[in-house]
Amino acid sequence: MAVAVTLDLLERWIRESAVRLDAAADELTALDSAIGDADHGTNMRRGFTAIVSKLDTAPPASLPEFFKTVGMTLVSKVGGASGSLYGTLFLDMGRACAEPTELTAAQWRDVLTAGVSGVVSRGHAEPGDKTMIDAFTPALDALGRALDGGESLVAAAAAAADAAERGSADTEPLIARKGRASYLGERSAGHVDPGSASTAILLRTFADVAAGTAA
Amino acid sequence: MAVAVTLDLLERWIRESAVRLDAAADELTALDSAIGDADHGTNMRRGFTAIVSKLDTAPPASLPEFFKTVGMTLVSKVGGASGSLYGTLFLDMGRACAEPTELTAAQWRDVLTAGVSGVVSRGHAEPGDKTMIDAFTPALDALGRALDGGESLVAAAAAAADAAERGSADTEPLIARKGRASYLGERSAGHVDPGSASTAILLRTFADVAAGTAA
Amino acid sequence: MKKLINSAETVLADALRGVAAAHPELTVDHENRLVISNAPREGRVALISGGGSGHEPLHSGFVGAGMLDAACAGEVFTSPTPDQMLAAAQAVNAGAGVLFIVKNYTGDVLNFEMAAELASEEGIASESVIVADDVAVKDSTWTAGRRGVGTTVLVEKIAGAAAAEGKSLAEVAAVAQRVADSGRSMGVALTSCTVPAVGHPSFDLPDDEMEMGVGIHGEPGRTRVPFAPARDIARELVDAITSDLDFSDAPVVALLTGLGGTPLIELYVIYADIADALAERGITVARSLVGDYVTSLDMAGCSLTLLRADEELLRLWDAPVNTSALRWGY
Amino acid sequence: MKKLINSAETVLADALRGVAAAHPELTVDHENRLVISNAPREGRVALISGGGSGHEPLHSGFVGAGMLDAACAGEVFTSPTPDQMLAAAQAVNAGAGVLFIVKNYTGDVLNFEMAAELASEEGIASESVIVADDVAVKDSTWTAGRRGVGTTVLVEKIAGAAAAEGKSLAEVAAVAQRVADSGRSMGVALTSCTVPAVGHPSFDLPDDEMEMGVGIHGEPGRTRVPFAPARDIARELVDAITSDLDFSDAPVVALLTGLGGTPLIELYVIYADIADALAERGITVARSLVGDYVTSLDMAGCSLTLLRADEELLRLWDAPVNTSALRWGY
Ligand SMILES: Nc1ncnc2c1ncn2[C@@H]1O[C@H](COP(=O)(O)OP(=O)(O)O)[C@@H](O)[C@H]1O
Ligand SMILES: Nc1ncnc2c1ncn2[C@@H]1O[C@H](COP(=O)(O)OP(=O)(O)O)[C@@H](O)[C@H]1O
Ligand SMILES: [Mg+2]
Ligand SMILES: [Mg+2]
Ligand SMILES: [Mg+2]
Ligand SMILES: [Mg+2]
Repeated sequence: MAVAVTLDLLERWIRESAVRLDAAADELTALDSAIGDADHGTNMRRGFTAIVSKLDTAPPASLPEFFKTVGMTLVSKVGGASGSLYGTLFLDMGRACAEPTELTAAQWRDVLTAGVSGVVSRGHAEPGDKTMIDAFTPALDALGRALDGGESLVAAAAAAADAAERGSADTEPLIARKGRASYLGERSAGHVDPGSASTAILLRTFADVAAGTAA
Repeated sequence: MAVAVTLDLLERWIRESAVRLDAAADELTALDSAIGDADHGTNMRRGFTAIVSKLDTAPPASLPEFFKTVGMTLVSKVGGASGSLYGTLFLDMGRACAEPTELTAAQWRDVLTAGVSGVVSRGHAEPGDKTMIDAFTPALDALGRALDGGESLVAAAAAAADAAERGSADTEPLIARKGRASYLGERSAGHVDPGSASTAILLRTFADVAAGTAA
Repeated sequence: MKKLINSAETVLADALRGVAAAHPELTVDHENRLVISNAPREGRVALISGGGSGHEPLHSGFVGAGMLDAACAGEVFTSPTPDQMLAAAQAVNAGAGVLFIVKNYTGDVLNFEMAAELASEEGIASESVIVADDVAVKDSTWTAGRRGVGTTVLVEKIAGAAAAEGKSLAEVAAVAQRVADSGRSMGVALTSCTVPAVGHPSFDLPDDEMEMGVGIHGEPGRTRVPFAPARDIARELVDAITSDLDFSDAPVVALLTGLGGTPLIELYVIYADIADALAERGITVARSLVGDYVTSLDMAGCSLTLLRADEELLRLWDAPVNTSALRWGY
Repeated sequence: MKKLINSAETVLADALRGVAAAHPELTVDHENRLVISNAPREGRVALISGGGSGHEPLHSGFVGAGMLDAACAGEVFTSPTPDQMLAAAQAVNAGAGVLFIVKNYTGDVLNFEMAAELASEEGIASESVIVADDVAVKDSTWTAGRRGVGTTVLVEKIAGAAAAEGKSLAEVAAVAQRVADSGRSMGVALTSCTVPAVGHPSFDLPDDEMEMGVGIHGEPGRTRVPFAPARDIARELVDAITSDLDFSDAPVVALLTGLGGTPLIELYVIYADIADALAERGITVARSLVGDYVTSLDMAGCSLTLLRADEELLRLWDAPVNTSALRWGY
């Protein structure tokens, strides 16, 4: 039961995410087949596999370095919309992170918020556009509400994961207005957005790792 | 019941052949799919359709002219092995035909023999090579035997058609040594040669038309 | 899935080895997945494009004198990364700056945007032109805009000729933008493509249907309609394009590309009908290309691009080009 | 069957209309189904080839300066007729005679033979060279000999260059024969083609099998074997060819053609493995071409051709050529 976000926690988060994204790759790709180009699962798997070997060979010594490593690896190994957006997320988390070794729950919220703002500035998506932002936005809201209400990091992270999953599920009826799915217009409705699904996986993994319930 | 081969008989032969080859086109093409390039039915249909419209627009006035018209049309409209071989058949029948208006049964045999010789000189096939020659050769033999035995043109033509059909059926176990099917080597065994099948149709049609039993 | 590959993971690396083996006149940077022209570029603007793989000959087939200086190859249907683009810029910048030619897909746009930022940090001046010519997609603030397809080839060729003439970065970018603004495309799929890493067709298309306005990554199109004769398809493609922009009062460059699984004989058949449809609408084709130029793996179908040209664009179009997929005047 | 056609009966006529529309630099004789070069041929030997359609760009894509003077188009997979060939000879003979370049299929051989007879009756001197390079077929007195495939392109190019140099008919025929004798090919099909008039695939090929040594009309090959990675296929193609002729002590021209339904990215993948296999066997590729050159409608697969060249053949190979499918030096 973590009370602060340490380098060790982050590393376990990303490694466990790599495992779960690998397991979910076909599913994510299937979502992307329906309204995109059938590569989101492959993209995430490629990126996170690369991060894991990066962490193995050159373990970052500080939080900012960790975020930068993850972000740069995503940017340089993934390509596509998700590579630059998730890459931006982590790079901007690194830029916002002043602490070398650990973050309080409140600092974690600020850092994550900064990362998501980076995604928004890069991709210009708004809530309801049927993108990963539809998972991130409610997750940040839930995280903030929980912490403001005095909940623990673990409980707040779980609330964020729940919200991300709901947010992702709620993309199903939406008509996409950003990314490849927007080309479909009304035909994009009726499918869950793949990027929101991978975001939900990342945030659920964070919650599980923080709670100590991950494999 | 024809006793001589007149221009009218020949014309009815070719017109009825056009009808029957059209009906058999898919079957001939299927045979050619198995050991060739899936066009024999289409080739024969194209050629005989062209002959019919040629006969409609420019009816030949003599037997040699008739054979030349049929031969030239096949040569110029069909292409492929069968175009040049069946074309040669009729062109050489025309060259061998001295009579302007009708042929006796014996003359018909000589003319047909000359045509088949032309096919052999052009294509260098021998009996057993799994080609149209395997229908023509036994047909010529049967025709000759019947006439030598004093049979009528109609009976001899029927014997020739029977022999052609048997000869065609007998190509099934053969390994092709000429034409496209020869590329298959031993894999050509087990299929009837398409050209022998069209030859059998032509000779059966002749017999039926001579007997007056054709549609 | 039967493909001439060794494994889905190695398709791109293997294909680049093949490009290197087949084209000693090109330099292949395997690490950065770049195909680089050996043509001299002393002091002139350098052109860089790139995108997901699976659209060959786009872009590597257009690298060479008079066209691209470098192509960045992404994974199949996935845009390349900013590092690759930066490495390309570093390799080909000859002091006059680089023009990035970008197809309008979110991934491509975002990655090239990051690359331009990185290049600028390295002191390399760059301009970007975004090609968004697919009329199948509505161009509105409610979408990511139109997809970039066949006009990309025309931008690469014409901007390449402008760069070869020694025009400045701003001038080359302006002519590229003019081509991008004046080209329109529309495609049709008869079958889906199969992405190697996926192993099965990206979408189901019944035997009696076709996808009008399909994207080159297998993105669904405008409508799924009953399969029709070439002449009807030709008319639909031409109508979709010409109702979006007037082509009747300018010389037109026509590009008909196969999508990878369609043989040339079929392209000529439908091009005959396209030419008829254009003539009926009073449109004059000044230059034409028929063949595989922008493909979508093994998809059967075609895509038509029309460029509203003018004397200058035609002159640049006719200028010498020496690439593996487009060559004249050399 | 989904094809970009209007009807099976009109495929050839429609395709020729498309060729005419796309290539104002060529003359199309629709009645005789000829594609004729507008390049000057004053007093030099003229080259004529032709064959069944469905192998595009062969032959019409190779009509132009430095290569063919005329191509005769037959129906799909059916050789053209002697009349067409005679009309072609009459159209392009410039007094120095014509060379007929014939792929070794009974239909082609017999029809070109009749054409040569007709031409001679019209006072046109001709020579014929028969290309029979497909090592998948045993060359024996018990067969019609080997099929003609990819080497045809090399014969057309190199003999075209010899004719352009003003060589006599006998000399051009001799160099053509030398190329024909020095080329070997082997192909593999991953899928069958579908002949438009037939409407379904010519043969069944299960999802886990391929046809080694397939013919370009869908003729069955040597063996049907389990589907394999590109590197294994590459090795089999190279072995089949190099065990038939020694290529290790001469500069080699390599031509890898797609069969119509295979995208370029896959051709590059397998070409990488072919290049490796050749290098392992000490074979030096002096020139290479990778793309669609001799196709088989929509068949997926490829065919490799190697030519045992020498300095003279390479010089003629490098000579300028200006056709829609092969162009350099212009
Ligand atoms: N402008 C954008 N802002 C935020 N997220 C976006 C944007 N465009 C696309 N996405 C996200 O990226 C996901 C697609 O990622 P991926 O399939 O890996 O890349 P690509 O679309 O380039 O193939 C979408 O499902 C969506 O969630
Ligand atoms: N050398 C030959 N001599 C006699 N008949 C031949 C010869 N070669 C082929 N044939 C006949 O031609 C038939 C094939 O005709 P067709 O399919 O129309 O032409 P192609 O083989 O050119 O496609 C064969 O079935 C065979 O009977
Ligand atoms: Mg995607
Ligand atoms: Mg045949
Ligand atoms: Mg993608
Ligand atoms: Mg044929």
